[in-house]
Amino acid sequence: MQAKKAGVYLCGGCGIAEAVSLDALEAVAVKEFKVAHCRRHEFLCGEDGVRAIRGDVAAGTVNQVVVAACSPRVNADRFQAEGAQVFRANLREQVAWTQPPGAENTAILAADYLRIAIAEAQKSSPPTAHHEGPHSARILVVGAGISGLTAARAAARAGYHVLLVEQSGEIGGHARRWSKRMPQKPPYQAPQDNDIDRLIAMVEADPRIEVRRNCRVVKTAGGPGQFTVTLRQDADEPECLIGAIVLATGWRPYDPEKLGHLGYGASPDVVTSLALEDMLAARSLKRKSDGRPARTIAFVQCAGSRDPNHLPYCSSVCCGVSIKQALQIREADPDSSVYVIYEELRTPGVAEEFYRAAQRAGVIFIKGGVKRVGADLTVTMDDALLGEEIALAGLDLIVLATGMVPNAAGIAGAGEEPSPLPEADIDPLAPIAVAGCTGAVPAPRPPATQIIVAGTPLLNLQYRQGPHLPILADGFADSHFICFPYETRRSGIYTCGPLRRPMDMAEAAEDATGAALKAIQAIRNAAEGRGLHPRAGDLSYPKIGLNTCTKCRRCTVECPFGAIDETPDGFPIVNPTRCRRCGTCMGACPVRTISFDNYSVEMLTAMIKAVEIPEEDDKPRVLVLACQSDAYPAFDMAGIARSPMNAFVRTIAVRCLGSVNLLCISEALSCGYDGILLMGCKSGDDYQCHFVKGSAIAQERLSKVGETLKSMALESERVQSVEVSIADGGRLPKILDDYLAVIERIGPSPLKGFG
Amino acid sequence: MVGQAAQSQTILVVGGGIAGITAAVEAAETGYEVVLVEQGPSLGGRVAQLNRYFPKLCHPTCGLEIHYQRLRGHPKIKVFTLATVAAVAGARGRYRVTVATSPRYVNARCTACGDCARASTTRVPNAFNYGLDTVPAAYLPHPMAYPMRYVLAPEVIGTPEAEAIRAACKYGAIDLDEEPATFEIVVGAIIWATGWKPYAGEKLESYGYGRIANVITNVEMERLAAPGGPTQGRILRPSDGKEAKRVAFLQCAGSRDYNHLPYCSRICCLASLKHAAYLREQYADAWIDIYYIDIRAHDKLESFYRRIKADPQVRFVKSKPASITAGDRGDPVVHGEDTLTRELYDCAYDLVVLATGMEPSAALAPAELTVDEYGFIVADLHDSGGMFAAGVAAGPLDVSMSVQSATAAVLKAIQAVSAGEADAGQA
Amino acid sequence: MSAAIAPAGGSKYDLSFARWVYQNIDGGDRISLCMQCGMCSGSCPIGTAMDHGPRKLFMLIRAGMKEAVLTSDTIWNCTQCYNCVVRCPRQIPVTNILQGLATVAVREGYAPQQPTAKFSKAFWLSVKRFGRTDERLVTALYYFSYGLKEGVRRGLDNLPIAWRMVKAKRMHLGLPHRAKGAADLRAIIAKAEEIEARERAEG
Amino acid sequence: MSEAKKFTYYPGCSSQASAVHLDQSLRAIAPRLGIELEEIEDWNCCGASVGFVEGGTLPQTAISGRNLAKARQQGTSDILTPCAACYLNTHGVNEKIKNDVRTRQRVNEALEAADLKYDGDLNVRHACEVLVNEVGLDKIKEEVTNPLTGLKVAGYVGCQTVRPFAATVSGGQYDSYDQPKFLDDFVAACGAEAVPYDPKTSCCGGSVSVYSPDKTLHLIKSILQAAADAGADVIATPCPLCQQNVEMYQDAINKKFGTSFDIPVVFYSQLMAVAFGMDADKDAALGHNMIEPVKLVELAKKAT
Repeated sequence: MQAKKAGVYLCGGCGIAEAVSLDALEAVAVKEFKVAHCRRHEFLCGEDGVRAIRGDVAAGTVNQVVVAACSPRVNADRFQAEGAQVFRANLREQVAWTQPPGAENTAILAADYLRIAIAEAQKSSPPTAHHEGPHSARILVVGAGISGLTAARAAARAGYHVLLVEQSGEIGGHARRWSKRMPQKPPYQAPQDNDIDRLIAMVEADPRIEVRRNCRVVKTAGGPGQFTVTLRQDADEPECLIGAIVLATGWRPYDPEKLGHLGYGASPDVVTSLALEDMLAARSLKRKSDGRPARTIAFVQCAGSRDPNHLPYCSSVCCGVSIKQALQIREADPDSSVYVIYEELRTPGVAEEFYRAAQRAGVIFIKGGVKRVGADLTVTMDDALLGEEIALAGLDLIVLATGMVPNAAGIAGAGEEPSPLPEADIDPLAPIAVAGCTGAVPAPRPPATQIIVAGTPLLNLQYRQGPHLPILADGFADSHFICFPYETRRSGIYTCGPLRRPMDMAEAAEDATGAALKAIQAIRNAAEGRGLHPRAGDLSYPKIGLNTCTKCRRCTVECPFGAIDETPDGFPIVNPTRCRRCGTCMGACPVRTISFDNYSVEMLTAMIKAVEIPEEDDKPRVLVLACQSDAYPAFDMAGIARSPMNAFVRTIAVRCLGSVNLLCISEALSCGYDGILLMGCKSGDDYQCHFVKGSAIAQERLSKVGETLKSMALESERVQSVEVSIADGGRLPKILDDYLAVIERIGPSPLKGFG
Repeated sequence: MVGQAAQSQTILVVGGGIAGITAAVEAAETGYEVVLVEQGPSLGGRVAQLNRYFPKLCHPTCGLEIHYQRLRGHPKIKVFTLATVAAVAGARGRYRVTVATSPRYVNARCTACGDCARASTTRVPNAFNYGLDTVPAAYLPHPMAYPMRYVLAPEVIGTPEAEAIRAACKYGAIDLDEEPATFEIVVGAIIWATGWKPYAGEKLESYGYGRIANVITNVEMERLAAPGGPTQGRILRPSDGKEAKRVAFLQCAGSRDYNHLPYCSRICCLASLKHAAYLREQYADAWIDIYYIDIRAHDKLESFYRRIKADPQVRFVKSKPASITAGDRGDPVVHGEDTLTRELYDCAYDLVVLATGMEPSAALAPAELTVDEYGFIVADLHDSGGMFAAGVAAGPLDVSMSVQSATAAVLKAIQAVSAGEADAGQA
Repeated sequence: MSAAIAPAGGSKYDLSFARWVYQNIDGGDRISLCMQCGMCSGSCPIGTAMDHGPRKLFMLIRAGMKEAVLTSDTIWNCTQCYNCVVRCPRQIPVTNILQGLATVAVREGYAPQQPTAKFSKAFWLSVKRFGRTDERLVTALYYFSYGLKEGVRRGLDNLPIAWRMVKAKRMHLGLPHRAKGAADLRAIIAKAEEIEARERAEG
Repeated sequence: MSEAKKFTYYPGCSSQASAVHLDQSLRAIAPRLGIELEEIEDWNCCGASVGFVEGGTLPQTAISGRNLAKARQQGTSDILTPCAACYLNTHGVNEKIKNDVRTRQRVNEALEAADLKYDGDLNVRHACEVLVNEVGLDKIKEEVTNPLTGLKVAGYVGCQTVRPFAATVSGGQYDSYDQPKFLDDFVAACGAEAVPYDPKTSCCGGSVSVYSPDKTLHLIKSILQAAADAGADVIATPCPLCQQNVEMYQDAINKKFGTSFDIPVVFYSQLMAVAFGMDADKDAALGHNMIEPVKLVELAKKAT
């Protein structure tokens, strides 16, 4: 490895030179740290400044650039220099813009931030990308319904080879049953021809797509670019090397047998939407009971959906499906009478046209709740708009608009033991926050029904975290982030279609195309050893020193992405292409033997210790370890707003609070910090951590700090965690002042001066 | 490719809101060159103006921060702000696009130090806060601006104030001679992510928006609730700054209406539910009425509806209010019929919020695109061209759906620029 | 299918009445588009004087409740302000539909005592007789439609107003104004009535 | 308009009685504004807002058909009417004849009984729309020789003058349905002050006020109250029925609600006649107002 040659570049612009003495800072670099190369500039991000930096790097004088200027969140592109690592000391947003110029404490703060940055450089090496093992660019698509077919075709059209496996003997999924589909084209008023056959034909004719019917995945190991997938087709169990996986296992209709209260089973003429679809496809709308033509027909919406005892969610497509079927019935038989009984009519977007088309065609929409359905096909309901209970009699057919159940687990096949699904991660009905309420608004909780039957794991992942994909809530596959709906906790595996949320064919096709893009992207990045979202492009990955590893398994258990497996003899083994580079493993390791080239417990400790801890009682020091994505930007926001900030706080950005090792905390305490705040994202049901569990894990670890504090004779207040979002810049000064008040109350750390 | 004009593999993304940013980042991270063109002075679009997202109540700036981290310094992405597409010629694989830029009057030397703002004496309406407050004529579009660079309001150009602003900048970043300009680029595919604008409240005449101070729109509510907004996040009503505790939300304000927007804007129900949550979080004694036709909390979002419904201080009234009149003490009075009880009501509130819908932004629509009567771009089901819509340009979508749509658009664009190529990525 | 007399529904949501209304009332076909939002009823200036309001009246039509529809006072309390018409998100011509229903109600004998019906009778008499309306004549005819005694009482009640109108030279005291072609007009009206009757009979 | 534009004029029944002052003042100002009015020969009643009940839909339509056919015999000029109800019926029937083949056929079948026919090739326009779209505010201002300085006017538009046609293409898109501006613009053009007045288009009860005032007096009361609150000297309106209802029921309202309203209600055309320096009686027809518009009368004196 090349010798580290650090250069410190001090910027005096944007008020820094007015706030602090650059001479003093230069002295820190040159005298304290013996940095050979220290330059000053009054406008470092300008052409001259940038040229100077790049010149030094090109000349080989410097290969570690320490920029003491603005926040790392700005000008990252300017300070990039080919062949050098860049480190930033934030003297602008967090010093010049938030501290009184010329004050002693301001000068000390700036010096400390420079020390932290130089210490970081000293402990950091340029990361080298992971390039080991085989690589495949082939995409596995599981499930050949509209989503799977679309994903396969979309990837193939972009030049990628696809293996499309379908459990059943036929491809096309539910889409093959639809006589017509909902309109996608203006004026959005008439049912449209079902073009699934065209898609099937294109997939079958595509030389890049290999279709396997009666085939299922029995085992999946590895990671992006190098999944090893074992299939079972007939008696064969071929093993394939796969680059990325698109899961398109779709949905199944809610079991109508559970809808006895809506008359299912009482008469053969109470049918489901799908059964009606078969009649429409056969162009024969006849009653099962007596073969008479069905001319007076009622649709019962939300049959199972939006019902805490059945499917708590809205199945989204049923309104549109019933409208489509009602229009088909009206068109085929102008003397028919068609009713749609609904509670909330949901035709979002341009589908409102479809609703109006049905009204125009004479379909009668009745708002209200169905109380019972008799065997004589009389529907008794509360008619909400007439304001009375009515009996809708004389019906020939009742159609239950049954909802969608996601296929987040496979159906148990021969020889496989169903394994229970993981618990859903979040409670979608957690009460909202109300001012003044310490608890919460009392919310009626639904009975805890397990709506998803246990099934075989779809991919049967050979991961330490278990064979299933995580389930978010209500049986739907993990898709928690609003901005990043494709991100799952299993890298390189993307779900699409009704597996993620109820959606119609057009939406599923769109969703599948997006999932195919994500799969291609995962493959291309894995090939280059680059990390995926949210640290996209990061070349670093965790390296484990197996000689000191105690096989405690904390890293394998805590990794939110299941990136670390265990060898048969219990050692952890990292799958770098699965890793998202959050550092949670590094935070978990009790013997600090997990580190990245450019991020380690040793580095954080060095940064923490780089701060000078004064012995005076009136100069407390509080360490803030702030999540790089949310809390740290919040500090910048306070800086941009020029909010005065407490000068006794030293902020260090961490990749994720999950990466904070308790050893960092104890080191900080022993070197005399008076208090430590861990600032991370919101945890809980609406968690905002981009690494899923970072702040939750940090809080859990902190709960165990008590003993340590006690053994060091320290108060529990000395280490606390706070949830801070990026929008909390305005709240930050008060949070810090309040905490400093706590420190003042409990007094300075007794360990001061021993560090 | 003998005998063919050179094809471009560059993807142009028009619009720098959440859909456009997503498209740009996803395409670049898949290895493609991207040009991102944004009409305003900063990326971020409508989501940057939102306080929080439903149903997680998380902050859009959080996702933007991640996106910006990925954009920043990505060698494959070129961003142009204050830029629009003026003309498109050519066909898939080789579009010649004329980009028109308007002057920012601030060049790349800007460090965002803010000296120009301090030298500015004129104040202009703050577009970021929908004009609810003002900013100096030299301003940062918003704290999460990208690029982090100031802008000069055209109003002051040619005045002594502009000279004073220029003199105040230590870095020579003020360029008062900047002129509108055009340049041409060649790209292989175009993703239209031109987004939406809020339906104008003034057009809903019987609701008195613009005449009655305490009748606001839902996008304005977002700014009132936002920590960076005109009231620092406290929900105070415009006329007198009183805490807005008795609040009505009028759904379908413009949407599902042949006289205005015939389609359902999809997001407004959930946005109002979210606003109810904002109010309940701020005021223990907030009382909220949501007037609706159908509550359209589709798919899993039904749970968000149920969470809000569980609150006894949020009432749902199935009614499309007929009108709003100015009442005593600045309280708007909402009139209408409760369709479930058949009672006529006249209810006074501290604040009334019109849940206005989304209208597609008027944008250049080249002949290759099919646009429906509302202005939404109709998907080319055969993907034969090289232009694709992403986000609300394609229809009224929520943020997650816009992101999905943008991600899908990227793959379609990649297909367009790599058509006829050999197998990709084969080792 | 059209019928001279609107069919009464048997059970709830028997659609025969609704379909008759859709086909026979001017603008009635648009009732099918009503989404029951309540904008119309909420817009009525004297909505409080209505038993149902237009919104619910439309639901009653769909539910086949002929009797309830044609005896409803909603039809008679429309001031024709057209607020509902311009605001209706489904562009249903509410006022015209109420007018059409009023005609049916009168024709089928559901509304003999309605003031509007009486007033209209007086008005139409004047139109037919003179080609123009004479406000004095119409008012008098209307008052006396309640009987001699009631007519005199109402006339006396309104005497001060009438007196002021006379004083302002806004009440005509001579013979009613008339269009010379009143006979022509009567012929046109008779023909129009004949066409409507024929259409009803044809079904 | 450089030279006078000719319109076929449909004054309506109220022009001969309750709204004689609208007709008289409009005929007086028209030449000043470059409008030539030629009355429809032997016009008949439009059916107003109650005729349909007894008459039925087609007879009601056909009687307007007669007016249109008579107007067409006089030429192709646009029809102009100052009366809200006449406009509503005649314009509505005209559009229907234009756009709906079945109506056109049925109406013509009825018209045949009097040897008339009409194919829908005329336009029917409201006087106010013509003032906005053809004459323009500048022309009105130009004619003002006696500005109504100091007169506070509540501009009360009422319903049918703007609803349901004012914002439609056929209606000339001259204003909006809830808060139309044209009347305040007329007032201001005459040099008077248009006071802020919210119930611009709230309903006076229309014909219901004529036969069942018990149901609607509260509506008229709020129309008066808002004018009184705004300090208006006079209410101005374009609508004959509004003028009558709001003016004549003030005693009844005072009796029922214990108020003491005595607010004159005039037509915009009367304001214009005075502002144009014309005769208070002969042109502005101020003598026909039941409640004397004292200030306006004084302003009129100023001109002479």
